[in-house]
Amino acid sequence: MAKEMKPNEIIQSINYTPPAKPWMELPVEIKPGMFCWGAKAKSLNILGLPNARDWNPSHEDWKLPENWKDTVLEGMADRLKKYRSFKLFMDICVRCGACADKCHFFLGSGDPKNMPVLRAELMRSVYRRYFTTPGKLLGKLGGARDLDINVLKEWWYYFFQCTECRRCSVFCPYGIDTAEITIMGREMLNLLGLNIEWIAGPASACYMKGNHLGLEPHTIKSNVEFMLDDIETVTGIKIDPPFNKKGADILFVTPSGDLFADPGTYTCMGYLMLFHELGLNYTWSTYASEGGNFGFFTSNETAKRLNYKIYAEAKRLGVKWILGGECGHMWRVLNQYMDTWNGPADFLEVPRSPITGTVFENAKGTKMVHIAEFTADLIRHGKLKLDPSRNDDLVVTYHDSCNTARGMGILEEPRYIIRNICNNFYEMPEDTIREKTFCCGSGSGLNAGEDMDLRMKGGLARANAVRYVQQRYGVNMLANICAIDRAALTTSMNYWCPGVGVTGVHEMVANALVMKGEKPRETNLRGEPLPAKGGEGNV
Amino acid sequence: MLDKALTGSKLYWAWVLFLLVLVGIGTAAYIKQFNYGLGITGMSRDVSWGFYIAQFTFLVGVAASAVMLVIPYYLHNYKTFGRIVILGEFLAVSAVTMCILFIFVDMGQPMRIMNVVLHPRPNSVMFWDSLVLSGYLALNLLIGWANLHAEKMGVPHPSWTKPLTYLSVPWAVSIHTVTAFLYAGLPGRAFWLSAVMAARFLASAFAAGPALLLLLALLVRKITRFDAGKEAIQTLGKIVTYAMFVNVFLLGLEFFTAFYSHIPEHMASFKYLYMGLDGHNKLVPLMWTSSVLAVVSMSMLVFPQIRRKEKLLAVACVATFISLWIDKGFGLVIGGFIPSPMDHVTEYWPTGIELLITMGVYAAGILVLTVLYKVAISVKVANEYPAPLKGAVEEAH
Amino acid sequence: MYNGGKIIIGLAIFLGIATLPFFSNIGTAVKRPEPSLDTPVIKEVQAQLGRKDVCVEPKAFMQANHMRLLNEWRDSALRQNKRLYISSDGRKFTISLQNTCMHCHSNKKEFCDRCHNYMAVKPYCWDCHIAPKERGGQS
Amino acid sequence: MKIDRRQFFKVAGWGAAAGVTAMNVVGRFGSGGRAQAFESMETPETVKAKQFAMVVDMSKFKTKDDIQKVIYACHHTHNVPNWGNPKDEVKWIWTDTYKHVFPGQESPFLDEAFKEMPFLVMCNHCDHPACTRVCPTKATFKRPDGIVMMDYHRCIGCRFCMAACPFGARSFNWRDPRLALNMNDLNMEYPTRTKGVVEKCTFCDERIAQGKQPACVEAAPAGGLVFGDIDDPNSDVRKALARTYTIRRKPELGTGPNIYYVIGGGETNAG
Amino acid sequence: MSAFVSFAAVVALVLLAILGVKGAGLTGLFGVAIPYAALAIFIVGFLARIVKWGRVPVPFRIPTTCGQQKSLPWIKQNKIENPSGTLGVLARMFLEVFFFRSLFRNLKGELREGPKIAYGSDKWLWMAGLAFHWTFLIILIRHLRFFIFNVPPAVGLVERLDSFLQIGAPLLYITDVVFLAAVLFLLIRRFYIPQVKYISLAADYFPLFLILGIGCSGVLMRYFLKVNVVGVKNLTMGLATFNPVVPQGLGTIFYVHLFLISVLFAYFPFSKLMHSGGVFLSPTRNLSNNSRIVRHINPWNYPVHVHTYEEYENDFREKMKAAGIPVEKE
Repeated sequence: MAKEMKPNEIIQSINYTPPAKPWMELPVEIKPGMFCWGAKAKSLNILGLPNARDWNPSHEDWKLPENWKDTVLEGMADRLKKYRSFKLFMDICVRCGACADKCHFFLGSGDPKNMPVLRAELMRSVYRRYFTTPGKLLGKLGGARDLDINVLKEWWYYFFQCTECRRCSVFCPYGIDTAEITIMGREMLNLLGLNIEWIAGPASACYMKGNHLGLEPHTIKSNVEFMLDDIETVTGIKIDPPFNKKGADILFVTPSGDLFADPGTYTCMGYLMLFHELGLNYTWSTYASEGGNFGFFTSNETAKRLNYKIYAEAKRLGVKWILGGECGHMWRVLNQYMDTWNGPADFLEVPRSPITGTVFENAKGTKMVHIAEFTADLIRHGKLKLDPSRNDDLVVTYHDSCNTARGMGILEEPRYIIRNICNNFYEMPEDTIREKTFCCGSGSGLNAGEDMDLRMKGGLARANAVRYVQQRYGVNMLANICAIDRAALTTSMNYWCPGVGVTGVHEMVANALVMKGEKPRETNLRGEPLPAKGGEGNV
Repeated sequence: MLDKALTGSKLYWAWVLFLLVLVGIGTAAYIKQFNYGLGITGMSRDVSWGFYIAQFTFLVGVAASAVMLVIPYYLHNYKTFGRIVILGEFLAVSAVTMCILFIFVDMGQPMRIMNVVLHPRPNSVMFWDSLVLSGYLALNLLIGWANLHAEKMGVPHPSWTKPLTYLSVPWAVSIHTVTAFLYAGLPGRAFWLSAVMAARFLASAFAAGPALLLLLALLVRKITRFDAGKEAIQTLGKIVTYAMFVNVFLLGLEFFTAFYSHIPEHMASFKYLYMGLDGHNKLVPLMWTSSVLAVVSMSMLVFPQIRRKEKLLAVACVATFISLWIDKGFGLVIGGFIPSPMDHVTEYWPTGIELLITMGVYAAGILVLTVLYKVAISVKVANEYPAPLKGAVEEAH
Repeated sequence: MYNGGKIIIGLAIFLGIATLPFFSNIGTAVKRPEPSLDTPVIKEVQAQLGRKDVCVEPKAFMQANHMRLLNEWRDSALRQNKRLYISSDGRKFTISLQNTCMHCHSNKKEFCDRCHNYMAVKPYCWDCHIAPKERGGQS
Repeated sequence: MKIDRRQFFKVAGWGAAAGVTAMNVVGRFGSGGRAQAFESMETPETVKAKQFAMVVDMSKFKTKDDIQKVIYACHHTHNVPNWGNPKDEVKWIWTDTYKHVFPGQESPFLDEAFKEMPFLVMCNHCDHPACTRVCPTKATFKRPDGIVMMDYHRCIGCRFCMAACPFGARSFNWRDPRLALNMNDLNMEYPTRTKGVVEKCTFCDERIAQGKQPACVEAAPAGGLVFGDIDDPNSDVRKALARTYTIRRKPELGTGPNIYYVIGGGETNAG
Repeated sequence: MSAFVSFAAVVALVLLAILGVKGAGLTGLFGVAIPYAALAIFIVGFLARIVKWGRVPVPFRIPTTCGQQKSLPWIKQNKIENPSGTLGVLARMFLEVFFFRSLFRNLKGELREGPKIAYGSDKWLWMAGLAFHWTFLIILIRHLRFFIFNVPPAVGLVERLDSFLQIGAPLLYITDVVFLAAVLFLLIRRFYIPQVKYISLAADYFPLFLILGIGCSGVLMRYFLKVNVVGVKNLTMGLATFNPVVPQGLGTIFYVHLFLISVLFAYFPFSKLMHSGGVFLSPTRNLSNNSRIVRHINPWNYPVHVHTYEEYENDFREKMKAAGIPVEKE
């Protein structure tokens, strides 16, 4: 792995003025620290994806099949017939440039090919050459170019430098969504086995074992039991959560990241405590133990295959409806794709909160409710006893995940919860939150270790906004509702604005939650002492 | 930043809608005037300028008053005004907008308005007035917007606004001086033919403008989270006090010159305004109202104890404003035409249509002010109170 | 087609707008207006000069430029007090819309209005200038 | 052929330079066919002067009718509307009493008949007119022959000139003047005005160009109105001024009015 | 380079029209045949392009949500930016098409000392875009007077308002000035803003130069060079009534103007200008975010290989039993 860049090195390297040389003549340079390892043969084989072999992107030879060009072009032709978005977005861009400085990778790297428009042009240029008359006739003058190995490498390099966050799409006058183009680009690359291991590995694990981390059923249970011990230490309450329980009302699905590593595990403890306090008749599943979907970063088909388990498990267990935990791309998939892929979920009931009686009309098709919706409803109805002062040591700001913001629109629910569970809440600058929120820099399967430079560059924009509120209001905690965020932002905060921690909203909920029969709490879930009661908060 | 004006509470939208309705009514009235001719107003061959030009004259003063914030803040580094200097600048933008609209509705041939640019006569004061007014509009909009934009970005004010700000100081003086010259340079109009005209204009402007600004600052504090600050308001109060006294002093000079010299044509208009002439006295009650209010305001303002009580200060400012509005937005212009150069007395009173159009222009100006203030205050408040912004949750209820 | 209904409605609207001119003229008899030169004065001048094209400037020029000529005329007469126009063929004319132009073209309706109506142009000349009295009263 | 296109292409100020250049390059592509010279000159019969002036001798007007004739001649010639009310009133020449024509100069002991005597008043065509000074568009301007001219095409109706004129000589078209004109009794050789412009006496500039005297002068009794070049010592005006004592309206304002009034009627030996 | 080629292409088109009309006298070709052909290409091409897009399915609901979703009843939904019904979508599309809603949001990111990325609103593109498109529309409407015999009063009203300011004769249209200024701005920003310059293709410069050429030739024709406008309408009415006539002596500038317009029309369906039709079809804007409420069908949905629970339990049955997790088959 390459020597990581220091923050000031990154800052100094940023230059938004493009080079003199036209981009088509600028050969791609696969820079260490800016890419992830290639997908291993093993992973691709498990998923049954083509051209499975071990390869190294930094080597000259990518071990491609003879007819790789035809494969790509056929793949493109196929997708142009299947996705109106793809076809349309190839055709109607006017290159106004409004998207250029909206991309966190461009803001953090200055690489002109990270401007969304240019990222799309990487593919459009090939599209024009092979699929449009002017492109065929005019060639380079018509913005067209041949598909050769360098172009292919450029695609790979830059389509795995896009986190599919859709921020550019918010500003585009025609709604051109570079994520759609990246998704198509990655599909075509996958036809040649050109995935990255950080995606292919988790996807294959998820396929076989039910979750990205490859946690086997007993491991899931024992991981949860560790958390239960911790919960008991903090609250004195012993919780016994059900697994694969038939006849439960609700199936709970959350990203497996919450089961595995800090600070996600604290969020997971939050779920456990909340459900226990409510006396909810629910169940975990070890089979559908993954809300997230790295298949989505591979291909539509793979995503569908991974997503299958959720409805299948709900059917098997005979639950009434499904509750989903805090996760970003998980919710993009659940909101926009799941029902189309694997629906209809007619064996489930329209979700109804057993506690408040609220019917979640907005989920009457998929029968799947976001936990922020669920908890907000509880708080609204006064069903939770909360002591926000337990979070008084926190000065909180909230990060909207790209997917829940721009692929769903869940903006107010988490804020409503936060306002009820803590006393010090500050918003980041308005151009960096809600639908204009910045990606953590590591989404869409890019949160590996080897592409740290890329991730830190991509995380600059988000971290910079956090730093602003950190310096101004002493913000020390970044709340979010995304497992990738919890992992990626922890790194990014340490790098760009040390002193800011990362938390899931439900960790804070659990800390504020006054449970029946609990012992006086002395520490929060992380084992840190609670702020002195009645003392002046550091407002 | 403009998007800030597109989101707001129900009250905000109701207010905007209300103003739009008034603008609509004013526009309809204007179309009627456009088709009928200016004969639909109360103006006549003898009183050939009326309410429109009088309002224009008054509002130039309001616009010029922004300089009373700019000078202390930028020239004397008086930081207290840092928070409200933008309110002054945007008030100027709104006032100049109204000025331009009032001139427009007063034109007999509005479609030829560009002739002023296409066939300029540089020795016409009106040509200069159009130049300085549009320049002042551009200056304030540019400076105000750019600095606000920088504040929103959280970066220092762009350096190019600095020289423009300095330029805006003499420019503000010039708009009112030039407007005074519209009147002060006319032979045969003894009432206006006075060397202190420009000085009087400025003095009244620096009383009326800051008085309005002070009231606006209080209003803004009441309905938004933006507080101009006690000290800023007190300083404004002081400015109003000084300016009002200077203004009345200058008016006194006019009286002395006219009546001690006892030259008939110099006395005539004063007589008409305050006592009536040849049995014509339509404006007398108004002028005395103005005088009484002037006395009331001065006797309140002069005592710091009263001034320090914001409610009383507000009352004094209302009195100041109304007094000066009558004096300049009515008496000064109409008075100059009565008696006519041939010593006839033709009285003037605005007609319904004229008042509706005036209302429409004011509504348009207030709309501009509302939008600009909404943007400015949203930016300032967002900068100062990033804590739990009212979300959609509260709004739904 | 997918979402065919909506797309076809959209396309129909597009087609309607794009071909609007073709439809809007159905049933109207379109003829190029022929401004009439049939006035006694013009006849007389034509006879005198022994040619058809007798206006202050050649017909082709006047067709394209009369409005500009009038604009120049008014400035010349009113602002410079130059009221005598010397045409390109050396003839002299008093500069006056009302007294020179309309003296010959005493048939405003058959002359000016024909083209102006055809082109949907409403010049504001007649706000002030008095049109000649013709059959059918005032214009 | 003389090419003087500058005159033609003086359009609108904007883009003039670019326009002219472009036109010189592609000038032949218009359908005018040929480049056209614009040439105009003064009419040879134009009455010339350095400063026109008029002497008004009210003593020559014996009857009211004499005065009415003058007013009618002017107003009819110029299609001046008769509104019949002071609010919309438009007038180029009219009468008023001594007190109003010469305000400040009346004495309490003035002869009753004199007090009531009408004086014809009109634009004074001043040497230093306040109205032209203030006009922002040059719609009113002083011609080289001294006439204070009105260009109705250019007037924007701001009425600054009305405020500036110390003689009340200017009228504004508060409404469409044609509503107050007998459309069957118009002077077909003179335009009307449109609403929203200012108008006034122009010393019959259109008649001067034809070598004629102003309409009022023609209609007045002999010697009642004398018109001519005040710069020319041999002109009728100068002769009339030499003959008798005359006064002007408000000379103290320095505008230099060029209408002279014979007061008292009798000839005196001035000096 | 691509800018120069585009410029040269437009110049060549102008020269072509001049040579064709003035040199070769091909007025019939340039006055009738080419315009008809261009219009035919435009209409057929436009329809074909839309149909081509229309034939591609929209497998998934992928609206870009720019506001609060429909959620609990007490949370205020942003019905326009995150519509859950047709009305909201219509409103969203209306704002997008007529007021360029998305571009209105435009920001400019700057890297400052600190380091600090500062965001400022940047509405110039939005303003110029609005000015350009709206004036273009008004100009098109105005031109209807050449194509409709009895000019509708609405067109007359638009024209009167547009020429409200009495400048020159014929009267200056305000939109002409704004239009040219906007086109120039859009062109200049392509040269001036480094990023935009970097991404610009010939396909970006060419239409701008072409439209500028159309604007300039129109302005030259109306205000400076002058043509016999009655003759022009004679020709255009001939076109509109399928009764083509080619009047004599129309002036080459007219043919230049008409030819450039024809080129624009013919070029339109093959170019990025199709964004005008495409924006209506954009799936990130014209779909409601109701995919959790209503099932959306993917027409080409096909069965895929899955890893069933059965297979899963087979893999882990013993471990599950040992951990006390219930299993289907003991």
